[in-house]
Amino acid sequence: MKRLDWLSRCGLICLMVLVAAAVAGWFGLAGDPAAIDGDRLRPPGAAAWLGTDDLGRSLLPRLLEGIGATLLLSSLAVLVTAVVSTALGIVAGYVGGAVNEAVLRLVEVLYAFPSIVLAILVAAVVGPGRPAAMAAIVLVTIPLMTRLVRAAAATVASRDYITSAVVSGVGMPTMLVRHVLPNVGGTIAVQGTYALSIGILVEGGLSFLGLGVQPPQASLGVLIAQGGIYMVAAPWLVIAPGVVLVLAILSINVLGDGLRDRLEPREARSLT
Amino acid sequence: MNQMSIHRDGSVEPPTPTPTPTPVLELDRASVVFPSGPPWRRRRVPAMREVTLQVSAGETLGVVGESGSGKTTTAMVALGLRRPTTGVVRFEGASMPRRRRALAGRMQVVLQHPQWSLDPRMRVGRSVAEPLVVAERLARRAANTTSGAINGSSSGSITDAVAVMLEKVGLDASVAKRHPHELSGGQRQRVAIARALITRPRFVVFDEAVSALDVSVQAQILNLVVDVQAEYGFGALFISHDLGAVRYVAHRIAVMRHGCVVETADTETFYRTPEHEYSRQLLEAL
Amino acid sequence: MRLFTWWLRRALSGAGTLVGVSILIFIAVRAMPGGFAETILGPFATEEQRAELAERYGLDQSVLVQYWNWFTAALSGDFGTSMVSQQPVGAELASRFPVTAQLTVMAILAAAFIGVPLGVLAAVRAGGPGAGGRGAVVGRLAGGLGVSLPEFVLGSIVVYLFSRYALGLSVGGYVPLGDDPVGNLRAMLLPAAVLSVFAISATARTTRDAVLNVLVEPYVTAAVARGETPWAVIRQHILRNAAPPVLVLLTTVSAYLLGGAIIVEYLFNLPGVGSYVVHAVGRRDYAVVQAGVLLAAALFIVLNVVVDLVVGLIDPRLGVTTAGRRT
Amino acid sequence: MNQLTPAEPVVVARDLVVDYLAAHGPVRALDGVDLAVDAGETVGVVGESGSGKSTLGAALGRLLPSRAERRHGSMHVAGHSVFDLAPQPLRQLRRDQLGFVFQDPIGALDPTMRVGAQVRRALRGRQPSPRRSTRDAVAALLDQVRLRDPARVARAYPHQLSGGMAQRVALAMAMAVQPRVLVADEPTAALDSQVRDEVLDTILALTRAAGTTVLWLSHDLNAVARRCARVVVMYGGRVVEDGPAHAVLARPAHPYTHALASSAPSHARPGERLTPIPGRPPLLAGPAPGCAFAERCRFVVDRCATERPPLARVNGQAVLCHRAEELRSTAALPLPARPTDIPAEIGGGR
Repeated sequence: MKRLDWLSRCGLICLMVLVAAAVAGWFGLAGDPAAIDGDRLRPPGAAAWLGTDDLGRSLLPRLLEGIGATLLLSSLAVLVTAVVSTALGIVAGYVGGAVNEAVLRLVEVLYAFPSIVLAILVAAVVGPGRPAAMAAIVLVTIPLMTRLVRAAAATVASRDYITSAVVSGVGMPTMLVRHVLPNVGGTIAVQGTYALSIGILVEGGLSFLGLGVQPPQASLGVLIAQGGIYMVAAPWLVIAPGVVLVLAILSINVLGDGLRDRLEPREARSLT
Repeated sequence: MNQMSIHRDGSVEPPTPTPTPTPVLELDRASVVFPSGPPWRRRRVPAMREVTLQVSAGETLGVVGESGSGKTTTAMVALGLRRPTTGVVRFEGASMPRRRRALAGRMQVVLQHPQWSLDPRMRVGRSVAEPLVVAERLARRAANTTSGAINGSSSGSITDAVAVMLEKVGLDASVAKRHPHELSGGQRQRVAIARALITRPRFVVFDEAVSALDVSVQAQILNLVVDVQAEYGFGALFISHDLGAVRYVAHRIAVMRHGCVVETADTETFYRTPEHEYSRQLLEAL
Repeated sequence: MRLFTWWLRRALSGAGTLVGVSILIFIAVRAMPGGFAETILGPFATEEQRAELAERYGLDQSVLVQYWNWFTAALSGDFGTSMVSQQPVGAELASRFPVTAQLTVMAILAAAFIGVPLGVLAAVRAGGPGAGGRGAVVGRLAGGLGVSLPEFVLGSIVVYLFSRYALGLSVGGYVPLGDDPVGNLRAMLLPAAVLSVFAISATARTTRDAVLNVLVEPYVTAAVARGETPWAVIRQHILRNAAPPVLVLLTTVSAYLLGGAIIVEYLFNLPGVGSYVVHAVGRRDYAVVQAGVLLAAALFIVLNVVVDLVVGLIDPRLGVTTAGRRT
Repeated sequence: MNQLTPAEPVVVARDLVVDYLAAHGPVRALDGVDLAVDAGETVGVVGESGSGKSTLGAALGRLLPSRAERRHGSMHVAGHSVFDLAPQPLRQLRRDQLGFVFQDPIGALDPTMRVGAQVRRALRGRQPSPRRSTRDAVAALLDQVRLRDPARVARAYPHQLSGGMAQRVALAMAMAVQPRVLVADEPTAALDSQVRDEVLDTILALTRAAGTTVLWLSHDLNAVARRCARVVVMYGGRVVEDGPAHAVLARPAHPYTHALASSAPSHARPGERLTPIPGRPPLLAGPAPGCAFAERCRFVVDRCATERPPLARVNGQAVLCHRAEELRSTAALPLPARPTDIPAEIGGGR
């Protein structure tokens, strides 16, 4: 088994640290996120490591809560996407014909919406809140992931081992589960990773616009939106969640790149 | 044990299989036409034109032709993976069943690309066992719906069958525990042959089965094909662009060009003077 | 001719997608929980208000007719009336669209003129001596950072820096391009720059991948073997062959930018379509939301069809229908 | 341009060692190749995939992929040490002295460019005679490779050509500069057998007329021997046998050559059983400790595995085998499978 390169491993470690932080926050190790414990808009210092917000709440526990909320929400949404996209993509790619055509059409329609625009439509219909954010992530990531899983499944379907399994009388469900699914697993892993970073981005953007997660619930997007109001007086309120958000997306992207390079190594050529 | 290989060893006379009343597989003026172009200007591209072939039990029919001659389409039609646009395919005297799975285990195929002939995510043993497992499951299901249950083989006996089959194709039984990427191209084609033969099929298609192998490995696999065919007595369709390889394993040879069979003759003829001009060209190019 | 029929098919398929998109938008708004009238008028509406609403939207007609009326009206630029301002949505969109368009075009130009060369450079360097060294890691990290920097984070920080410290450019103070080009550019430079970061990085990454794919093609080896200079190989062979995937990506990026523009407009207080639509969502002004979303999707679809035409002109193999046979 | 005396070989490889860097460590592609080719010779280089023949061909123009690394030795082409040239002189060498024809004919042409434009690029820098326009020069060049209707071919895009036509175009581009050396890497492997002969005829006729040295890389010993005066057999990254075609084919001096010839199905007689070579070609991680063929060889002795065989001369052939002399004297390597079907015409080409 080839291993990930060091940059991707850094990404993985970074991600695990964020998850650990979220879990720590959840158990209240950094204090109560709702507790008002001092001056308002106090800069970072010994009492509150990341300073306090406009209500005098310490930022650190709120940040940890936000990380947890964002990661959990995005992961759940991507899980839904992964299941739906894998099912659609594998069936369309393997069966081909009219099914393929129908799935492609559906995906095409969803794909035609710019991601934030689609998220806004969802928020308009469902009403701002956590369900809207989740539904938006699912709808934004489904076309991206279904396309690639479908393409991978179509490639697998043309392989010799599939033909010989058909000749041996292997039925469709067995074929999809035993042969096609394991062989598109790499694509699912890579695209799922990218979908997670898109999910975090969409949640952040939507919440930032006030259409996603609603305060007093915390999420990274909410923290950035709320902090933005006091930007000039208390920049730490934006910078801390902003850095964490960027770090999360970056480490997931780097991890995805590493996974992809491992699954599809490419050869470079010199022009001299 | 094998009448056929006695013929093959050293005798200059062409091995003639005992003629059977009904061929294992028969194509009767089968044609395949692919639609092409936009819906409003649909063109029809013929891939097979009135192809008539017969393969008897214990006989290898070689099909030779360039790329685009329709030989792979012929294979797909013979395997029941594609219905001919016109014409008839008969397997053991009866026309192809509507549901292909009714033939499970009685017909197998060995394909070209060694790196894709086996599912890369499956251990070799499971790949080899798969056709047997499927065939037994289907047989059990059929038995359940009609009469009572029949005793299927236990997993132990399947493991044994796999080991026997692997040894038959010249591999160690321990290969079953490995993944395809741990094997060489020649070994993978051996496994593919073991997988094809584990259900004792009546008919096997070899579609360019040695073409992607190294020259020095090709001969191993060709000899293996000759040996297992002689031992198991299945009817075989051996398809290749390489007349040398086809001539070596086949009893009769059909030459395809532009979707048509231009000549069918005993292998002997293809060592001397084939009738059709195109066949002669192929012979000269060797 | 072949190219034309191929492109015509792509265009028809684009039209089909547009219809699908419009149906989805229509259904989404009509099928909201609580019913359309309820959602718009709220629970305390009078019978009169209900009747008036039903008449205005043709709610008494069949859904198909309602859809047809809405869609054909939308195609002719009539997007109905805003619930909040009681003004025609079409006129408001038309006056706001130039801002969004200018923002997006500026970012796309930056992507094309900065992102593409960076991507080509990265790919060619990856094949050259010292590949996989520190430079490659820095490049990978920089590219990764670019696509991981959401507009609302970067934008917030930029807004903070430029409002806190006198850095020459001010935040806000939008003037139309026609009135005062210099003032307009001064106001648009920061938002466009914020928007460009993602576009440049995403373009550079895809360009790099596309060029790497071309670099392993035999005709590149053949050109090198003929003694062509690296620059000649890049110009003559690599750019042309890597162009199709890059162009396709640029359309995707512009779609993304239309979305990103919403956030940037909101953040920098620009009078564009994005901020209009975002505020409309908060006010449950559905005619505006419908129109804005439809406009964005339609733009993306049209852009796709245009790019298909360009790609078809670059790559003569497209449009050649191949018989579906494997031999 | 020509600083060489006719006697000096135009291609000289000396103990050339090339590794490919893979994720799991280096793979040795060339394990010390020694080869000298005189001007005007037509040499068939025979080997299976992994034998190193393509790496050798690429090394002639230093066209190795970036993960390949020369570890040792040298390659001289027309008097220039290829691996020591600066980029500019290297390009000059490729442009003026070398021509390449690759396996995938259509892939070797840029799909987005008309054939005529590509040929014109190959002609660029050449001085067409002042009376003729470039268009005529392109047509003349395409005519030279026996393409019917050169004007139509020039207007076509590569995907509109058949494999045979595309390979002729590639040949025209390679020969546009009248190179001193043409490297043809499996030029007909992707072609149908009918056009194969015609394309080979064209290549050989054209190079003979231009006095170009040809290195034809192929996996098909018999096809090569039929047309080349000299055959070089490669195995495990080394030249294991080198000699006149008729001698190599009729009396192979290396056990590998012998085994390869007797395992080719196209030369089995009716009813005769092939003698396959057991095992598979080696994958070297470093220098082979002994003979790379040792583990598949019928005639293996102890030292084959531990001692690299020195160059031996047997008949007219140069052989890398410890037992070359001995095997010849005991006549252990006759070719029973090849009776009389190669008369004197061998080696003469056509």
